[in-house]
Amino acid sequence: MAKIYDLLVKDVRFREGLTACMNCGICTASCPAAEFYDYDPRKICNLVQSKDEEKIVALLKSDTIWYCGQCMSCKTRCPRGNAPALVISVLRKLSQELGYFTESEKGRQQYAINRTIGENIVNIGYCVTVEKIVPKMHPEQGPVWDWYYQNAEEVVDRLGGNYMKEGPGALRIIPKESIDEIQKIFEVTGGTKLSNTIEHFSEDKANELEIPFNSAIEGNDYFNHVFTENSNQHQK
Amino acid sequence: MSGKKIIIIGGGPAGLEAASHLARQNYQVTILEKESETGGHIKNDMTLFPDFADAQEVRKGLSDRANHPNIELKTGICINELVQEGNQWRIKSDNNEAITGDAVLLATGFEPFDARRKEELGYGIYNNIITSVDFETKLKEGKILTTEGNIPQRIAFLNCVGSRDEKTGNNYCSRVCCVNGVKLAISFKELYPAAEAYFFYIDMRMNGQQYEELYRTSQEKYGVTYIRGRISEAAATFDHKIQLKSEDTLAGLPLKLTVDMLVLLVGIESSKSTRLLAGQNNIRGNYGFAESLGVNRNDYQTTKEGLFLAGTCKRPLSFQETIADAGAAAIQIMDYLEKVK
Amino acid sequence: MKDWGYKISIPRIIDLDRSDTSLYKQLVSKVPSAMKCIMCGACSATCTASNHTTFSFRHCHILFKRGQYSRLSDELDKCMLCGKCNLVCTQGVNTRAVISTMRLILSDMNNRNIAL
Amino acid sequence: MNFDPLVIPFLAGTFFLLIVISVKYFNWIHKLDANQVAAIRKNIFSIHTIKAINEIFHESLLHRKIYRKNRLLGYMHMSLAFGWFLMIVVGKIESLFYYGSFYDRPWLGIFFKYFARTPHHYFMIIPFSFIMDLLLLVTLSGVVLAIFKRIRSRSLGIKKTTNHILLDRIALTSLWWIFPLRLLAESTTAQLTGNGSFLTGTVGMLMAHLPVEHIELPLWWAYSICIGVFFIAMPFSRYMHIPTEIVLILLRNWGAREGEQHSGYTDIQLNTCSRCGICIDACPLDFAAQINTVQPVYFIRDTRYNHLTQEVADNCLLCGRCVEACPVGLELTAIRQQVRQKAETPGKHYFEYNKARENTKKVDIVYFAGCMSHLTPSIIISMKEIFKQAGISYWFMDEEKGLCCGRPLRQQGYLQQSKELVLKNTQLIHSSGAKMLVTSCPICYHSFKEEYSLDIPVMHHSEYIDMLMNEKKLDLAPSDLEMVYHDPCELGRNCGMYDSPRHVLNKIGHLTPVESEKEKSLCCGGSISNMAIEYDVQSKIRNNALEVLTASQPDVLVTACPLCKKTFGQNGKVKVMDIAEIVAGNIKNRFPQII
Amino acid sequence: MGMEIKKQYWNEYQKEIAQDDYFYERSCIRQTFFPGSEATFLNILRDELGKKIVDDPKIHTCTGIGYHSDIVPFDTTMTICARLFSLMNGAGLKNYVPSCVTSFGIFNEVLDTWKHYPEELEKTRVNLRKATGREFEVPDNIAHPSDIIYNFRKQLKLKMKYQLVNRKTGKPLKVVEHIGCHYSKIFAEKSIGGAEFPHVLAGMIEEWGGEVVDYPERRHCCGFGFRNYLVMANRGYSVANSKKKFESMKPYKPDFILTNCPGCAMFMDRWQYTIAEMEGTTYDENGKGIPVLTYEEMTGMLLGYNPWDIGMQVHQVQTESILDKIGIDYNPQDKYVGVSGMFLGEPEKPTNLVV
Repeated sequence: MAKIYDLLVKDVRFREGLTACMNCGICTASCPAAEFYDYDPRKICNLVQSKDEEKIVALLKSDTIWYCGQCMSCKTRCPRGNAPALVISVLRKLSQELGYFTESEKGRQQYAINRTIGENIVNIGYCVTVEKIVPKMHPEQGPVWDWYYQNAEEVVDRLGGNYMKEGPGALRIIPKESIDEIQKIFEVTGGTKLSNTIEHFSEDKANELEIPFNSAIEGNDYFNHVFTENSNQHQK
Repeated sequence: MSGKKIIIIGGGPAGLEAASHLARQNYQVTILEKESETGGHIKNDMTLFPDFADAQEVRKGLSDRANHPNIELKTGICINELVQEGNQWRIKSDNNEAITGDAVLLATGFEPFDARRKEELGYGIYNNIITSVDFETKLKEGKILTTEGNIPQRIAFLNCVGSRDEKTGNNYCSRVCCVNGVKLAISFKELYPAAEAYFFYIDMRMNGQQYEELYRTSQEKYGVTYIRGRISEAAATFDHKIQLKSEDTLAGLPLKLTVDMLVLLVGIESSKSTRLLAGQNNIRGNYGFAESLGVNRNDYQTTKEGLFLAGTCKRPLSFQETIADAGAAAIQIMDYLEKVK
Repeated sequence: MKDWGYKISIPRIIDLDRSDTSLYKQLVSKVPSAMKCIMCGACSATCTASNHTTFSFRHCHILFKRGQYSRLSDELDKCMLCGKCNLVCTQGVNTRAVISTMRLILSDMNNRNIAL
Repeated sequence: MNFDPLVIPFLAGTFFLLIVISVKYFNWIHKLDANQVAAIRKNIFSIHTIKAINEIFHESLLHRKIYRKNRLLGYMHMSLAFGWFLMIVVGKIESLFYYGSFYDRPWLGIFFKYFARTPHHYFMIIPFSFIMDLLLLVTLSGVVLAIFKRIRSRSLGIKKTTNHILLDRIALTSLWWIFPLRLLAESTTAQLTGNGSFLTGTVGMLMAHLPVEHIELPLWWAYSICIGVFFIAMPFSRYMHIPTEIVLILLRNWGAREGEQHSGYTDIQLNTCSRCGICIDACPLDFAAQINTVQPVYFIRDTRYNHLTQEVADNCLLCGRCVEACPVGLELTAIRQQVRQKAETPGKHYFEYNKARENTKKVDIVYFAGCMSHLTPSIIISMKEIFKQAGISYWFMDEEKGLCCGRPLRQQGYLQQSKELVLKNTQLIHSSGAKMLVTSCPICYHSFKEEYSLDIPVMHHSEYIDMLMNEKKLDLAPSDLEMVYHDPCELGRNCGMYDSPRHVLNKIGHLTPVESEKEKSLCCGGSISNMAIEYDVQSKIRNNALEVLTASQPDVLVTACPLCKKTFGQNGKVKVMDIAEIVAGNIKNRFPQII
Repeated sequence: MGMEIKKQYWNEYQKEIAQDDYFYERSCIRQTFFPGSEATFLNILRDELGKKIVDDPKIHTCTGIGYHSDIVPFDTTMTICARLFSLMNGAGLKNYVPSCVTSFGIFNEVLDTWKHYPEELEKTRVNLRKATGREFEVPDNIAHPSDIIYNFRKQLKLKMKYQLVNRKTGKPLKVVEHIGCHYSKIFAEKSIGGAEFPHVLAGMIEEWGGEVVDYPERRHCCGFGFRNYLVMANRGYSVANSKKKFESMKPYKPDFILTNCPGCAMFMDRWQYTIAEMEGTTYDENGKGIPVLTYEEMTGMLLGYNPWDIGMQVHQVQTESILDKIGIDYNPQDKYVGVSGMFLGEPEKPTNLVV
């Protein structure tokens, strides 16, 4: 197997994201995740630039890389022009490709995201729509959302939308032609492959953990497990 | 012996020191200073590191030595052209006065980094965020007070402002900010022993005699708290304090601190006139500093015969280094003038 | 009461506006050489305990200095007091005394149920 | 007439003393720990008791130990203790002769001259009063010396005397006054009744011109009061050592020893300290670093009166020089360690994290370098070489991922944690299947010997090398090296190993003896037992020791402890080597030499 | 204080913004949570400013959320963007206007990558061709709708019926602006005013009579953090970051929060509700919370549009307080009426948050 580090360097975002780090910690200082998680972008950059295979593998299997919120504040401030958040994206990509992501609680969540956002994108051409924000799964959306959710078409259309109908406007149905092209693009560019990879490793993990797993979301215990599991061990 | 004439551009420490050496060897020296007074940046200083020597006393010593029959001093004169004609050098000033000489010493010094270029640090936008230069001025006035007129109970010094920073285009280390910052922190604690002083740094580069000791004294005797980490942003709080965010990279944890005053230890940049004159003579090096034949080959001569360099027009130097540098440059000039007939 | 499925996270940041660093003054009064520490980490490098764990004198020291006591007690217990750190310390910090004193101060706080 | 109110102070004092002492002793005996009781039960009716009595006579009365150390000081103590003791005994016999009855009033002996005013009706008066005067003279000479010692201690070979508490001063003064007053009182009586001898008689005559009949009674009162005051003060002052030492000597001979916890035996030891202050001069902290408030005399006192500070408890090198010097042989180090004890979480496993690995191959010995040796790699290299040359197969137990021996924790009072390490190491050593354990660190060595109960012998490498040489497994080439040897505290005083290293070194080069070596050897200052002092103080102690060690300008200062080597090495003024290095460098038919 | 310096920054960070002929890309989140805002923006451009802007039904997500939660590879995202560009080319336009700040960031990132790594551009062309047979050209200009409104703020002011002024006191309303990290933090030079003192919203507020409130955590992320919201178990992080901002802005007593990014608008609204319900805390005096508006809503409101037509009723933190302060008259009966003119009933009342 190729050296992990070489795999990282293959990705332009990695080359863009990390030249020599001087360990000043400015990224961590401006990082929202560092404040609430046992997370330190500086340490990650330092670890990665150490090229220590063993350590990098451990990192890919850890919760650590999944804490980042991708706000990119680190990129703005780094005095060496690095972008730790980009490095994270590449680490995550690798963790998924190598199936390491299922080793950590936060990593396993990729399954849930893939089953929601991932499927939305290729099936309806939206990341989210009203009907996908099910109040049960989004208690914080509050009563106004419940009202909105129940009267979606009435409200959306009053607000100039075109709720799940042909033609332009907010929340219209995205034409089949577009959907087909999206799906083709996903196949050609590895999007589908990644999705399947996540699916595949997650199923293995589910079996390993002996948690029932099925292709639907409803009544899929593994989905609920990764969607809600929180060890609360994410702060030191 | 010789009536050879040397023009020194810049009446700062380097210029004055070189001039006094040359004058004593019976060379005719003309010092051109853009400001109304000589002394350069130490005019603004209260003390000099690492021994807290009285800056104004030192400055007086310099100008006294440069007060010599062979030295002609022209102040308030701004150069906008420097050209070589044969083995003569001609200088045109903004009032079109032309001055010629056999050799020219570029001693055009440096400019402190303009802290406004680090937006996230809020200099000029929020009250009570000042630079080391402002701080030194306040020291000279004898008191450090917040805009609200109070004694700061908590002060923070931030190192490497405009140095070691790709975002400002300055990848180099300004070399003096560390020790100067320590000096300022000590001076502050001398004034207000009860107040707390914090010092944010990446590395403490105590690369000079007595520097490291000064650093240690500031910890042991004055209780300055050093935090290894770079401040990512400064913001004013509702009660007119400054909120700072950094990582304590030694603890590996993000750190928040609210202070009454933030001092930015600004780095050293090439001065406008250095950039201009070095540019005109194709000796403009990195970051707009003037380029010698090489730090190891000959750090005083340039590719232009008769055009010499001294002091911080070349790169960041401490005061004492500048003085030594100027002396060496003077000798090189004499050698040169001996050779050319 | 509504089931949210999560709790609002608590910051883990070192908040020097809140955290109480007075214990460090106590430490320094007992072991003055603590102030000489330049956090070079030579102690951690030679440490017998860190042969086995991530225990680090340097790290414990900085956490204590910054008032991060809650993270500390268990770490300190890992020290074997073997004294190698004392010998390698270039600054003459009485490292074992620092460790031991930190332990005593903290256990004293616990005994008096002072929340750390 | 054989009663007079003037005996009341004396009687009051005596009864008070007897009551207090018996109460105290009852408590202490009651508080003895199991081992001590067992030991006593075992030995109380045995030859040990005779030995004890003999020792009591020699030490409590004659103060032989002190005498051996310093004649004048010895004489002072003896004259006071033994002199007074005899005066009481002889006085009793005298009164017995005079009144013919043994069970006569107890005070008559003490105030004999006062009551026995009609001397001429019995013939023994001359010899008796002669003896009594002689004894009084002897005792007085002791008093004079004592006073002189207070003023000019150096003349009695003592550099520093103890700073005493008020109670001690009262007791001391009253004690000093007893004998002069007795002289004066007896002299006046002698002048009036003629029952004096060469001393009292003469002094009496000198007082002839005074109104002796008026001053006689007040003098006897003063005498009685002084005794009374002294007796009342005694149980609370340093003078409690007079009776308590006797108890201690008995218990010690019966095999009682200090335990891990404070016990009645500890109290007895605390009360046996006479605060003579001999330990002050023995303590390097005093003579090398001018720290003179923490020595055993003060430490014991503060512990006894329950105002011990952590500073005093912690500030000790545990070098053992004081133990060696103490005239009453107190177990000072043991008591130090008791008071240093820290609270620990019962049942907690502190070092679960340890990854120490077991031995896999078959070996002759286990080699345990010790943490400190890892900072002096030359020692380890040398030992490996020695093993190689001697053809010994070994398991390097702490080559990496080793554990500490546990002594440092123990010294600082973390017993539970120390034991945890001891257990783990013991298990590793036993599982190794080796025949012997060799260590390069005297600290570990002491620990293995005292705190471990291993089923294989333990040797320090100096001892081990000596053995290899005797077994002809190692042949050393003589050289013309001028060497001095420093006895590490833990190896020398604390484990009694003085000869092996010297024996080895003498094979290699010329070993010059140094002042204060062996039992008296100085601490290098690096002691891990003292966490209270910082580097500057350590350096003072180190430099002071180096002065003494390098007086003969040797080529090399040899020691047998990585810590001593490192500590001395830091000074850099002399070449310091471990015995193992010297040996490895001088093994025959080997080159190049390390030196 | 410091105004002149801020101005200096703003002048440094001025970008070129196309004057007309835009290709509009809708935002998943905007459409879902604030469809009215997008409609309002289109109306403003078309009716108020008479600009041409195409709303092509064929457009679709840029995959941004999927990309930043790492279930969509960069190659895929680049190619999806490429398709959107080719749709723009198809409409014969050169000026791309992504409604979503995440998209805005994605497009800038993609273009920047193509600039520095031409091979990536080539790869994308090949991919798109292979998948769809399409070709594409990169746009001349990418601007966020907020950039455009900022750009025309002076013209719009002339048409405005109201100002950001408290009618009773005559004082300007205090407005907290939240820029949305991906608008300026990835490529400061692609924003107006830069990452530290962005001017895009501040400019509108000041121009229209309001007062911008600066506060310590102004630059802090709203806490969305993609996967940190998408997965329920992680939401504690998301809400905690918003909370940090609210606590920091509270002492300044802002009249409302103005947001640039669809996500931020929703989160800063919903998290106030959540915190109120979980901990009973609100960040204003009367327990109602600080209203949150999108810049489109604010513009529409000042232009005198019916607040219930631009979607001010779909906020959980009620927005009437702003209308009252400015003195905009509105019909409460109309608030919960659907497109059919039918009354849809009222949402339930929260336990703690006052509505």
